[in-house]
Amino acid sequence: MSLPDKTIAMEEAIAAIPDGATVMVGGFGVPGTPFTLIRELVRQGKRNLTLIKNDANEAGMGIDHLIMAGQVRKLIVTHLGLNGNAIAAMNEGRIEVEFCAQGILAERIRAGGAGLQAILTDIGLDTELAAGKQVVEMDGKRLLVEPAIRADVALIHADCADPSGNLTYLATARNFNPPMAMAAARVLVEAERLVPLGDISPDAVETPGVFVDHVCPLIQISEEYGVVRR
Amino acid sequence: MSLPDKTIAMEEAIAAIPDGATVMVGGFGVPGTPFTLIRELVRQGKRNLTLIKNDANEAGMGIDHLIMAGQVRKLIVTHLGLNGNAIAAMNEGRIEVEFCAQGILAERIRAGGAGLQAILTDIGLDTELAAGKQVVEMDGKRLLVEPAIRADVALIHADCADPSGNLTYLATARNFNPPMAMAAARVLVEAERLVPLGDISPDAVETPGVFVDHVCPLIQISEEYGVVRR
Amino acid sequence: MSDGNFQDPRIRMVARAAREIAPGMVVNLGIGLPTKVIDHLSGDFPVCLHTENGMAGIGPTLPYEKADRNLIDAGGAYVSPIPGSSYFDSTVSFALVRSGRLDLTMLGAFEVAENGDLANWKIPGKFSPGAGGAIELAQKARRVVVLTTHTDRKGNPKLLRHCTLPLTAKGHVARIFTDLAVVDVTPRGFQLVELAGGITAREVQEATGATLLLPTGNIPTF
Amino acid sequence: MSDGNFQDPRIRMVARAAREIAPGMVVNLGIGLPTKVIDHLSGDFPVCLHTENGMAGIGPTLPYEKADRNLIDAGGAYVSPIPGSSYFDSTVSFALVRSGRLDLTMLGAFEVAENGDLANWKIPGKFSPGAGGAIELAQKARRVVVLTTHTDRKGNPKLLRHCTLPLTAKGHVARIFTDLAVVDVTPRGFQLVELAGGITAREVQEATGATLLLPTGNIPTF
Repeated sequence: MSLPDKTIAMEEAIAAIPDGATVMVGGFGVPGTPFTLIRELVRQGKRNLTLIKNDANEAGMGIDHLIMAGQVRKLIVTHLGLNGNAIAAMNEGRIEVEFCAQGILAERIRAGGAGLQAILTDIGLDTELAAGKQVVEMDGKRLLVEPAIRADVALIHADCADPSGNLTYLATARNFNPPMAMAAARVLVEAERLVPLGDISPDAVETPGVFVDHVCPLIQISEEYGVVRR
Repeated sequence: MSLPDKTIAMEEAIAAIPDGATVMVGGFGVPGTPFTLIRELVRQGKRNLTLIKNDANEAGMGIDHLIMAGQVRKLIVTHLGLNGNAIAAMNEGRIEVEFCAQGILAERIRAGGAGLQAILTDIGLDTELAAGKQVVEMDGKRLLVEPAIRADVALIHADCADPSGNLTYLATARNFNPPMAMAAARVLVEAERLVPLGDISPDAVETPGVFVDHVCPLIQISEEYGVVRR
Repeated sequence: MSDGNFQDPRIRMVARAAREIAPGMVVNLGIGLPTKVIDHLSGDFPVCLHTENGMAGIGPTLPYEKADRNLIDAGGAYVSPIPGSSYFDSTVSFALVRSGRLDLTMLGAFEVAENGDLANWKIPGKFSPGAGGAIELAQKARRVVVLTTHTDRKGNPKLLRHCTLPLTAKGHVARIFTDLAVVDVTPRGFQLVELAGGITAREVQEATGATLLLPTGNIPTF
Repeated sequence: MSDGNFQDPRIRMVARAAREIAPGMVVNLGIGLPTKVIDHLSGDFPVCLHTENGMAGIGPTLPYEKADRNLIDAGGAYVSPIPGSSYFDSTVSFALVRSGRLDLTMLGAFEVAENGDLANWKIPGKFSPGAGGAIELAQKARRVVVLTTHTDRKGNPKLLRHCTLPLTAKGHVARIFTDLAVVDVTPRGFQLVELAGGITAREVQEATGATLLLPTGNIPTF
């Protein structure tokens, strides 16, 4: 019994993403954003993408590059208040934006990764986020049906990976990465460190390699990953 | 900013459980079963309990003591094939038993801990486990409504705890413990080791202390926790 | 606070709000004004601060030179851990919120209604960046309080009979801290609880878009 | 296998089933007969074995003296880790199953029907210990195969036109390995694929409670 080596060149991993793909992107602000995978997606010019992400990063960072390059058709996010470019693109109709309550976006992604079809929740009832959503009555209470979300691809940033795809994260760089790493047909990971198989204790694994398709070790950590001085 | 000390004597923690309580009990087979908390529940003679657990342990072990002492009104489990006493008690009508598919029991508990009202799933459709359950149609597909489960009390076994209730688990002793540790009004933990606040790295915490109410360090590890020779 | 009258009214209201935090609470401080409450808590005050991007047990904010690039709060400030801190993913973070483990949240507001309705995320046609985690915080924290100036920049009241903007959550606000007063939401409407030093009940009523119920007897000041 | 005829029929069927596992697969071996498949995999065979109580990357089973009291498989056997193993809780374990990350599961059976229906968890009035994880494994693994004796202890067929017992899952079984044959479930019913050495197609048909489709040409043996 032995486990596979899933390391791959980043160029090759991104090349397999078709135009029109639905792509989950980890991160909340800077921490956990897969900046290098995003840069490669920009470089390869994939178009007509639907991105699922907590936020739209800030102007000049992360998925803003994809938005500004006109590669994004639709964004599913919880807020994009820190990125004026994204707000302008939305207001001018250059991108379609779907807003989701933050924890419900996380749960819908997790439900996709867990092979559930939907969750029932009272979050957003009596707000305009409930508009158009299916309502179910359970024990006399009205609940919203929030369907599971899956993507064609998930772009994940990990601190540490082994060749079989076991991952660990650091501090608040975890955020949306673990649920997204379970919820896509192809899960692509950029890892700050690649360690030999067996170096991550089985108890310490945060995303089991079974969920991961490709591991791309980062050769360098660009300034995008650094501390932002506002 | 500092965190509370939640350590407590086991006798006191169990004394707060009323007769008739619904109690989640961690464990899958021996690993992760809170044998010492169960023993104290037996000793204090709490009655009319509803237990939620993956399995019924084996004859002479774990919750079998509660069943044999007549303290259990109802069991919600995924299987009890390894405990002839439990099967007999079920067949003779001394306990009521509700069966649930294993992963769906885990998800229903998790949904309770996550403040969701229910999940929608196709698991168990076309089987007798679907009998009597609410069905919802979504995108033309029939799905079962599986309601979230919460309990009055959860009994958790951890390898390591700090005084604020941060927990880690070992190997397959994790199983149902993390979701149950989020899904009860009072979460009681027995821990093989109690370490000082700050000794568990914030990245290594598997159950955050925020979810935990009481930590009972184990003074000794009884033979029930050992290797079973069949 | 005896010297309350001489303080900046915003600092005074933040300091008053900080006293709302009882020892042992689990608290989420919303982005903006509420985050400043942290400056009024002593370093060893027994409180577990939560941030929805995935941390319980927030310690002091760090200057850029000392910041950990992987450790921010939901507002983007660089924070630090304390003994017993834990990190978790976004599903666990909101599990904590929705399942009732959050004792208190302090949020900003565009409008608060006398029935406890809150609007703080969208001004149609002007400002619609998405609600982030505000909807769940406002709907599910055990106690929801609001920290806001009593009126907007143009002097219009923010405490109203009915909200006019899209709601964040319906009927969950329990108390409002402003630069003028502390106001409770009661079944009978807004109840004046405390006055900022030097402010009269009449001035508060004039700055409020709904009827204020007055307490019998002296009104405490802060 | 040239010496197949001389082996214990059960060992032979387990060995044949083991060859169903392709390199790189993620596989769950059900409790009972399927677990024995592990004995027919070489120590370095590239496969990720999953057990639903919370582990991926199962290594060899350990004797009691060497067992770790915290490390069992779902059947209660003491197992060991390999480089790259991971442990996780029950929600993650079944997330893996339900979301299609399990390439193959091998399950035992009381009955299998020619349309792929499986019954393996309950005999009303006699045996109803609960299904454990069997329903999700049988419904959601990408490929579901069954490992069973061709007939029960009384000689009654287990491969039937219709299941008579409560179903575990409807229409998901793709292939059946027995002591007599390898049989595929096809849109037209049971298709004989291979014969155990020394067994004739006629003998398999006589032990089967539904019509067997025969291949044209020679039938391979195992």
